[in-house]
Amino acid sequence: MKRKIPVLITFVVGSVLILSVFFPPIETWGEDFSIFFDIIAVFAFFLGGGNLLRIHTKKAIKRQKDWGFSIVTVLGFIIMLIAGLFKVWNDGGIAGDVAAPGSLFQMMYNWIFTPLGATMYALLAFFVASASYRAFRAKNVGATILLVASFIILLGRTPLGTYVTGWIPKSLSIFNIPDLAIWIMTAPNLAGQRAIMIGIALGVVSMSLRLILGVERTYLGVDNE
Amino acid sequence: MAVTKKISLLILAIVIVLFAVSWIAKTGTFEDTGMPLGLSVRDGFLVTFAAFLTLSIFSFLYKDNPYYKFAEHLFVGVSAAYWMCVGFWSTFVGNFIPKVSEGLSNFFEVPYKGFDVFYFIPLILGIMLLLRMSSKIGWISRWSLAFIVGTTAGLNLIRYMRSDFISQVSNTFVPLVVDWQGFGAFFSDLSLNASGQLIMTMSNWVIFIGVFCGIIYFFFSKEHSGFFGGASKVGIWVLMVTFGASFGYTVMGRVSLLVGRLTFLFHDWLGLIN
Amino acid sequence: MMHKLLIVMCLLFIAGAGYVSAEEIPDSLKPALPSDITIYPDSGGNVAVIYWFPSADDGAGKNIVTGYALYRSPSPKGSFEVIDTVPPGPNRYIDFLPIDTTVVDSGAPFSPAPVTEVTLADKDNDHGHAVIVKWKTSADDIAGSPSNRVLAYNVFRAESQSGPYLMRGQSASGDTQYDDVGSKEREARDYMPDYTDYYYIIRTKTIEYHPGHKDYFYIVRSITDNPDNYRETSPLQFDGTIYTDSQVYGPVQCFGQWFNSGLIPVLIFVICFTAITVFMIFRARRGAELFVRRLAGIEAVDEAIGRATEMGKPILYVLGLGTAAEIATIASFTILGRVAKKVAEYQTGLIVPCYDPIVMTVAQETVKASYMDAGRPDSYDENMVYFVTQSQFAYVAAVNGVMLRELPATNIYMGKFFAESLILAETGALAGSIQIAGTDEIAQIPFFVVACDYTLIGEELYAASAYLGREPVLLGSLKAQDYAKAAVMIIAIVGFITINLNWDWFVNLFRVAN
Amino acid sequence: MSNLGLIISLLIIGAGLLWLLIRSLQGKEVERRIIFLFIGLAVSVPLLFNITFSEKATPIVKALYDKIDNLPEGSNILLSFDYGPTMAPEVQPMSDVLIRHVLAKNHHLFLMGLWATGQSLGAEAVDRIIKGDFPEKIDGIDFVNIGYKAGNQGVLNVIVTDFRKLYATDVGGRDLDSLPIFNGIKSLKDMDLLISVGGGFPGVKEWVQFAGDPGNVPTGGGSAAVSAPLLYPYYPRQMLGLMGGIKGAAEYESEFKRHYERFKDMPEPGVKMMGPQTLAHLVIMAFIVIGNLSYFFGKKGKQS
Repeated sequence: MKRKIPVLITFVVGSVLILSVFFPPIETWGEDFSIFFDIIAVFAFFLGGGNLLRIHTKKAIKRQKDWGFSIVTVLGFIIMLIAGLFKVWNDGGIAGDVAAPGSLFQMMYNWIFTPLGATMYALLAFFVASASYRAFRAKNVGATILLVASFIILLGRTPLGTYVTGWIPKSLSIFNIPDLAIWIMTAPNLAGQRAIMIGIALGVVSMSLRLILGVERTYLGVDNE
Repeated sequence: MAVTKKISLLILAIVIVLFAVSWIAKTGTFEDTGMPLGLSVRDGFLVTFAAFLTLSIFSFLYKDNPYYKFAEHLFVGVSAAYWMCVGFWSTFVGNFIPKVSEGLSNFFEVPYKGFDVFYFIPLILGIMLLLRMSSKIGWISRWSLAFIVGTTAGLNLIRYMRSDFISQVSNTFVPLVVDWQGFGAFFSDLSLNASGQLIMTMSNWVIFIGVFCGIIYFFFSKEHSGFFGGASKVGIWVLMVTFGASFGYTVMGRVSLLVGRLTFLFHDWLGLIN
Repeated sequence: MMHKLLIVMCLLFIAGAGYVSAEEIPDSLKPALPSDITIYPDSGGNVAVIYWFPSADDGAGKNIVTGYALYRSPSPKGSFEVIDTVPPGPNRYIDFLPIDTTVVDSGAPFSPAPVTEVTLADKDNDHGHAVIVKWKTSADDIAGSPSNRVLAYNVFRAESQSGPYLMRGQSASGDTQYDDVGSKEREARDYMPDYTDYYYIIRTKTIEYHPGHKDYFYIVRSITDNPDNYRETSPLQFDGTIYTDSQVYGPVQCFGQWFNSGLIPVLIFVICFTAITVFMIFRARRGAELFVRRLAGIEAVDEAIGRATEMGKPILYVLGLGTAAEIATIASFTILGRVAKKVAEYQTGLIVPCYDPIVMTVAQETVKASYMDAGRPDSYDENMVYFVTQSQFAYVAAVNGVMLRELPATNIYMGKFFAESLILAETGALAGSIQIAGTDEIAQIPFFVVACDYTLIGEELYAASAYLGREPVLLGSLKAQDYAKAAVMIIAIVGFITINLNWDWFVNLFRVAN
Repeated sequence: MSNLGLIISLLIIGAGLLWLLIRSLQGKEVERRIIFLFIGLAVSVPLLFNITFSEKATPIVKALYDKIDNLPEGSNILLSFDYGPTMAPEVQPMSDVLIRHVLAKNHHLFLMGLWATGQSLGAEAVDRIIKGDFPEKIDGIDFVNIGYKAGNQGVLNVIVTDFRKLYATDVGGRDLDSLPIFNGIKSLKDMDLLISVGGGFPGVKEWVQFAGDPGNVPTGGGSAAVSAPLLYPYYPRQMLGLMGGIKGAAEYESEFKRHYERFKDMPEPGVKMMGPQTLAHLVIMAFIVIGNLSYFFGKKGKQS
């Protein structure tokens, strides 16, 4: 009972959505169900926020390692939540845009959220360098191909490629590094992408089918029935 | 132990002093632009604080440290609340309330769009999800999971079949020889544009064989040996070109991000460049 | 000590941030605007018809609209003069334009030829509520030529032959078709019921003016009892150029089709694939031996768990940034289930930080189930699976912290990953962990391939969940996938041949209509 | 003065790399933090001393440029801001130059976003570019920003048939029907060109799959470099052109400036950013070489 009904729900919902694509009278159900999913996700925020608060307050109360930082998390969370839900300093009142200019919410977004996110993202510049140093080594055929392809593309993305191979006549321009880089991007790269894409499409279709047919159901967990 | 503690206190002192100096200096700069004192103090603080957070994250590259921990924990708290608020206002108040309750619509001052009984489905499923917190009837939350998974499976099956699978397969139907104009013309032009038939023809062959061998690599129910093994080896090489090329191509974007952050530090904060 | 100072700084920020200023009537208290405002000429251009649908606050909502004021000006930035105030309710106002009669009309006035051969038909393959209007362009429409004097066609529709006709939309000169798509919602403003007679007029608009005629701009204002409390539109253009109306065409009715025949190729593929899958699953159930090749990344998982046990360090399992509505995430749950079971058997630690609350829910369920399966329900700890935040980089910052502080022996990344893939994998490498990754996000596979020890590429991620289960039904569906791949290759070869022989019909089979 | 600084910094980078190269010949590995330091230098130096190079448009960028240039005046072009502030440094130059180009050609410009963050970025672009460079353009007549709705590709699913089902108003709260620019615009199908600028999910791919394909509307894009190769398979059949990464932006900027005299002094963040790019790429390539050298020499050392 606890397990059969969910499997049945998945089957019915999945099949109906597949059929809805082919039948104009119900073709908008896909849209409606997408909106439903977003609404359910809002309820789930409570689960997430609750879990976050529970873990960090527990850490702070029990004075576990780094407990002080947990207080920072809790404070940041509560202040941002109040700023957003009550629209603190928002000129528009309750109907105003939650991120209206001048509101506390927008201020915290601009001066805490944004710089932190952008900086985390910017760390990637350092990591691509350390990863290429560590991993691009001609250890075997596959690794060498990986190395050469990326080296040509790197060259092609700089004016250096043009300086080194700019003398090549137009009729042989494929040996010109920037052109070669584009060719790699549009031919072999495309082939690889497409093979992966077709594979993924089949994988998704097959996995979806397994879910709808109820043969794959780890996501439901088990119970003691 | 005592020494490291002293050093970290010393560093903290330096950070606090620098922070204060920057706050005062930035307040001064903002005031010079004619901003009232109150606002200048506020913006001076905000810019300094953002710079402090930026540098705290960068300090992670050296090693884990309390400043990174502070930034990390603050980020987690603020961002979790950010998405909760956005979800609440845009989805819950924006899409849900106007379909179920006129009173609440008026309260939140959003236009009421007429009662729609179907919108009780997500409401019920959402509440079921919350019932997880009870250990007795927590199992009922699986119904909403089943609904979500069913929706996903149904939508994805058709979408991938239609857009990725059928389109990509039909894109592989490429002419074997492009625009044939005789051998002389064929071999004399090795350029990458509309006139270079050899390269275009070669591209088509590479794409066709590449996709073919790539798919063979993904065969699961056949041992990779003999012809199959050879083809799947070519397949993995094609994939390696793809990975190498994608990696090399991405470096540029990653460097741009760093440029953005350094511009913030050099321009917005320190005022070194314009 | 350090903690407290940092907290003080945090509070200082909040204190320093306050600043409030507001004196006007808040936007939220102002009345809503009327909607569907259309303005077009009539009576040979001597009058402007202004049509609107009442404001949401007219007789409903806040119910404060006491009427609408109309303003007119010859320029959008000029001074608008009030022309009239009308009571609430739906309205169609006719404004007599101040035509300058002193200008003498020299010569015969230009008048474009009307469109001809108008055909009206229900739109195919849809849910109804739409009519396709086609016409032969005006004889004066020389589209593409710089001397073309025809600007556009306006499509008007009415429910009775005598009107009133309301403007539905516009097509550019040279166009011969307008899809008049209405709403199927009964309460929607442009609800277009099926099985109702519709009549159409197509107006040919030019770029020229009769002498004395010109464009005007209108502002419509929702007014209330308080003269300071109103809301008005931005200036709306009235186009005063010369036009010619076609004769009335119709009636036509629209209706829905029950089946979208344009999608038949997709349907065929779905049916074939489902049939093969079901067939293979049945065969597998009856005990057919199915071979599945080795997946290095998955075999490495067991090894890595052993290693973690020896080292006495935990395993970090990252489900990625996908929601529970992502197939990759669902595949990852299966792998997590397997990992958790091994972990429970070996009594190793497991850390699962989650990005999405629903994913967290499912992951808790999965891990708990695995611990029960392994016969160790007592070792299950709710805190193994926890929520971090639903923000990409904050999540990464936190997971990075976990990697450097807990120093897990193995990091497993399975699911949807975006830009954070390399940040995670490089930090993991820095911490000296063995790393196993799998994602179907094509752009991120290269980073995992470069920085991790083992990577499941795309489809392998889905296959892994079937492979791990080792259940015949799952292996059966893998086999079906392989048959589909073989079919793809055959189709590709046939397509390759047919396109070189210029047989377009085969290629066209793969064109999916809408 | 700045030349002196430039020369000294380049010398430091060069000498440092040379030293690492010599060490690598002895089979020694480079520590991670040293690599980080070099990347930091390679990016800061061109920023502080302002080095730029001019670009030429590649066909895939040119295709998008030509489409906008060749559409008749008054065409409806939709630009979607599908990115957040974190990605802005890379893709904002694209949306900037696109806005300039579209308005310079007197097309109608519709702005929206599939990312929550896109709404304010769109509004910010209006303030910065349109109010600055095109003061004569009127909000609601020549351009409009309808903002963000949650739902990712689900939004596209809806507005490909009807804007008004999700969007009642623009970001200013004005009813869509009250805006002249929306006259005769019902859904995405009424657009002449859709452009998504972004680099994650949802992004150009979703626009192609859920709007361009089903609606039969030409679709182009600007994408962060990371996801651009992933989009090539859609080119040219399902996606007419693409700016890939900052280089794509720089190419578009150069192309636009070459043809529009009026904008020859406009800021060109894309072109400007190519300076640090070049140096950073060189440093990374140097490290790949160094890594391989130390791999081979280090291995030899162990074997002997």
